[in-house]
Parts: sequence; C-alpha cells; structure tokens
Amino acid sequence: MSEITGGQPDLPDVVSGPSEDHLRLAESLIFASVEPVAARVLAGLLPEDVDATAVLAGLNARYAGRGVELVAVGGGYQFRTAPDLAARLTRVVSRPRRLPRVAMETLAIIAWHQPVTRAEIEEIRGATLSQQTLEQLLETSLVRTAGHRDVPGRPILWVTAPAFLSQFGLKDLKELPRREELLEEG
Amino acid sequence: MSEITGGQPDLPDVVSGPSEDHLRLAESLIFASVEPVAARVLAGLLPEDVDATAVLAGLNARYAGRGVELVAVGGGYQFRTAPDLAARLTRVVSRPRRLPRVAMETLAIIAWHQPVTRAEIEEIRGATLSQQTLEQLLETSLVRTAGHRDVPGRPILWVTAPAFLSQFGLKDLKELPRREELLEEG
Amino acid sequence: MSKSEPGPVAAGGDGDKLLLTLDGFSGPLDLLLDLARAQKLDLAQISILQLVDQFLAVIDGARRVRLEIAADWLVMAAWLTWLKSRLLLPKDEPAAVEGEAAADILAARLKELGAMRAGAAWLAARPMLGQDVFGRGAPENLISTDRSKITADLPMLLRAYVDGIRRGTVKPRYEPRQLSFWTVQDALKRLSASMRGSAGWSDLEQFLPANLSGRERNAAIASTLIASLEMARGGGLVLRQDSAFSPIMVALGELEIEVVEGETAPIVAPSDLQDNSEPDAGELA
Repeated sequence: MSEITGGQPDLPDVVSGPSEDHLRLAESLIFASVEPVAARVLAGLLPEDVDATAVLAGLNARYAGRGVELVAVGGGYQFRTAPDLAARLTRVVSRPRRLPRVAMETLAIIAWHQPVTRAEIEEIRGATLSQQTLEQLLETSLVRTAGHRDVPGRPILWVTAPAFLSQFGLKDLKELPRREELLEEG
Repeated sequence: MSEITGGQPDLPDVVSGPSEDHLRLAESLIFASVEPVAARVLAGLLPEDVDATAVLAGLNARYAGRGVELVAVGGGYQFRTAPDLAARLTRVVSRPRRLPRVAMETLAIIAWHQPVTRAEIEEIRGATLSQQTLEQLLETSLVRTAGHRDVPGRPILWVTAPAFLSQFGLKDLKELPRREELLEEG
Repeated sequence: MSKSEPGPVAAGGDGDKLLLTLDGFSGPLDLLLDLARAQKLDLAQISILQLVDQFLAVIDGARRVRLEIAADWLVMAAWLTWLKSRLLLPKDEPAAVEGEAAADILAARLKELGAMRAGAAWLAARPMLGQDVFGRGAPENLISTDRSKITADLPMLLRAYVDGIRRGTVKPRYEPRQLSFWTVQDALKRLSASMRGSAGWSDLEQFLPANLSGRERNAAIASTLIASLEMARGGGLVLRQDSAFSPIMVALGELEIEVVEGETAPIVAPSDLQDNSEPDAGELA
C-alpha cells in the first residue's frame, strides 16, 4: 500500500527523481485528458531536467494493484479500471427488442399448429419462409425442433420451447385461446 | 458517522480501515463514472456489513494531497484534479469560456431565489434578461425549468439543475451561504 | 422595451468618460448600486437623497453629450426625481411619508441586488469544474447492453397469428409482369411491313428493332425467326441458310404477305427490365 506523503506543491525540486509534485501533475494530467497522454506532452509541463518517463514509471508503480491502473495505450498513457474490477462493475442493461413481423407470425403459427413443418408454415402464411427468420426464432429460444415428420423428405418439425411459455406468461399451451375462437372474429 | 468535506485532507479517523478490496472497488467505480457516485450506489456493490461511508473516508484519505482528489459534490462523490494544479494543467487541457458577468448574476439569482420567474429575475437586476443569457445557462445545463407559477400568464419557473452543484463543487444547495452572510462580506 | 445592456453607443467617439461609464452597467439599478457602494460599504447606511442626486447628475451628463438614453434609465430618472421631491418635504407632511416608504423600497432593492452580486462573486470564487478543477477526461462506460430479450406479449402473438392466417387465405392476385421482350407478334408486324415490296435476299437480322443487346436482342432474334417461319409457312416468304450458324436470309415468296394489323408494341426501356427478383410474397397482401 502506498503511503500518503501529503503533497506539497511548492516543494523545491532539487531532486532529479520523480518528486511528489511531478507525480501529482502527471496524475492529474492523465486523469483529466480525453486522449491518452504521450510522454512528450507530459515532458512539456515538467521542468527540462526531469525525465517524463521516470515520472510515468513512478506513477505506474503507485497505481500498481489498485482499482485503477496506468496503462500504455495508443502512444500514450491512460488510467483504466483494473480488469478484475471491470468485470465486477459492468452493469448489464437489458434492452429488449421487437421481433420482425414475419418472425412474430411464424412464431404464432408454430404455437398454434405445432408440431409443424416449414412447408406447412409457408402454406399457412402463403409465403416462403426464409432460413434467417427461423434462425432468429431459434436464437430467442422461443422455438425448438422436435424430430422429423415421417414422410418423404423427412422434414423437420417445429414446436415452441419452454421459454415461449414464460415469455407470454402462460402456464401451459392449453392456455392459448383456441384457433377457432381467434379466427371467428377476424 | 464520518463525513467527507469537499476534498479536505483533514479527514476524520479511519477506523481499523476498510479492506483493500473494498477500497479498490470504490476507487474504480468512482473513477469510471461521469457523474458523482452516490454512497448508496457504492453500498449496493459492497457486502452488506461494510459501511460505504467508511470506505469513502478511507479512499478520501488515500487521495488526500494527491494530484487527483475525492470530493463530495451533488449528492455523490467524484474524483477531480487538485485546484492548485489548474494553472499548469490548462496549458494542455482545454477549458470552456467562463460565463459572462450577466449570466453569473442571473445564475446567482436563480440559485438563491429558486424557483423564480423571469420577471422576478428582471425585477431584482433592474434590467431586461436577454434570451442569450438564458440560453448560455441552459447550454451549460446549470439551470432548468420547473413548471409554472400558478398566477395569470403562468410564467415558467427556473431552478438550478444538478450540474450546478457539481460545477461549483457543492454537496447540496444548503451549502450556499445565506443572503445575509453574502452582504456581510461586502 | 430596452435592451438588457442599455449601452449608449457614441456616434462621435469623443472619448467621453461618462459614456464609457454608462456603457458598463447592465441597468439603472446596477449604476445605483455602484454609486451606493462608492458612498458607503454598508448598504443599510447610504443616503438615498445623495444617491438620487448622483444618479440624476450622471443622466444629465449623458444628456449634455447628447447620448441616446434607453427608456428604462429615463423611467428610473423620472421616478428618482419624484422621490427626491418627496424626500425634501418637511418630515410631517403626508407626502414625505410616501417618500420615505419609496426610499425604503429602493434601499431594499439595492440590498437584494448587492446580495446577488456577492452571490455571483461567491460562486465565481469556488473552484469550478472545467475551469479550475477537472473531472475524468475519458470516463469508462461500464455498461453492457443485453439485446437477447424480446418485447412481445400475448396480444401481440394473437394479432400476429390472425395476420399470418389472413395473409395465407387471401391469395395475392396474380399480376403478370409486363412483357418487355420483342414478341412474335411484334416481329410479324415489323417483318410483314418491311418485306412488302422488297427485292432480293436480306439478312433476317436487319429486321430486328434497333438498339437491343443481350437477352433482349436474343429474344428479338428468336421472335423474328419464328415470325419468318410463320410467314414462310403461308408462302409469303422464303428462307435460306447456306451453312450452320451462317446468317439466315429472307426473300419475298410467291404468295401475298398477309397484312398484320396494329401498331408495333413499344420496346420497354432496358432499365425497366433489370429488377427480376421476386417480390417478397409476404408483402403482397
């Protein structure tokens, strides 16, 4: 653990090594800069006889093992969150997205007609179904495949997955309104 | 309960000391954030039996006298460069133009009289308030509107925005001196 | 209304000090406060009467050098003149009481403005973020976005189902694409019109429409060949080809050419032909 030396900015810099004043200056400059600070930029703020690299080395040593570390990036130096803490501090923000219309319709058809083949979905919607749409649905874990239909070509059968029930707040599939009820209104 | 006063090194007793791990966590959390970090946000990341204020006090002590200091502003904690380094830093770090006198006076009137209408500001200053001045204050996010006064004409009410506290290094509006104290200073 | 900065701008520029002084104030109250401050540091002890005299002197001075004075300054001058007349009355006159009350109001306003000015100074003296102290220049974004969740509820699902079914049952009306190639019919018209009255053999390709290339030209060749065969079958034309892949030659036959009525169909511009992709069947409904 580093010891606090109670920085005295008006300390005369007789020593050629990194004085507390120089460390403070480097620290604040790198902290406040938008871009990584190159050694020569720091050197421009230090007295001529002070080696900027030595100051940076001193600063690096001071921050070693701390929550924030000095790292060399893009031709300069920047403070960065220590990697082990970055993982702990990263907050995951969930931004749900809407499914495209085709995917929603396909999902609905799978829900009410399961198990159903791709050709049947196409027949019901009266439009071809792209592989991309099926992949989108698979990614959401709302649908899954359930073997093949025993007909020539052995087409894959599609059914809803467990996540489907929780997504739509259903206890089981029987809670879905019956097809006839839906279509009479339409 | 220990309290942190804006970047003052003369901080109360750091009892038995918060653990290095908690200090690191607090350090990286506050370092990474654009906005001041509220103590309760830190508390949410610490184990339940750890006092966030004590960790903040420890962190404040660690940074006392350094080039970057922990300050209590706007209901939270933020790292800022030490004020004495400003002159040297501004040779490299760019800073926006200071607010003109009229804008500063208007800001003071809003700060001490809030919520206040434009007519009241004009009454106090004995001069019309230009749109430009209000825009300058809005641009810097120092003030905001807060509904209307319930009188004929329903004039807009002006108050200070959160950035006001952070800009002037204030913990809260109670830190503003009372009007009588202002006059005593002459 | 006057401007917030009623700085009278000198036209002559004779460098009058008064002009510059007036220019530096943001309003009459601002000048009054300055005059009061010059009189006494404690605003509670200033002489309003003296202040009024000083203010009126400044305004008079400005008038003498024919400065344009903004309206609110003149209003203040008029009010102060009235105030002065009341303050000069003997204390026991009722109008004098009125004057005292007005003087108190003026003093209170000056005090308030003084306080606010001190407040502005107090703020300005604090280490200001971005001026005297600096925050982290490159803050880190420790937020990662999870887009795996889906926004969809049961009503949306029901709707999608009904829409999907309806899409399947309403058969999209078949609309043939506009034929854009040179048809046999077109070729018949052109060939019959061109050949009538001609003598000798001609290359069949002479009867193609101009400016075609690629598939359109190939289609036109095929159509024209079929048209010529059709006409040859009726005896209107004779065809010959000397060897494989050599030009097909046509000449008038023994019988009359049947006249094909009608206008030649226009050739669709090639740009209209390029989009041959099938439209998304789902979008037809």
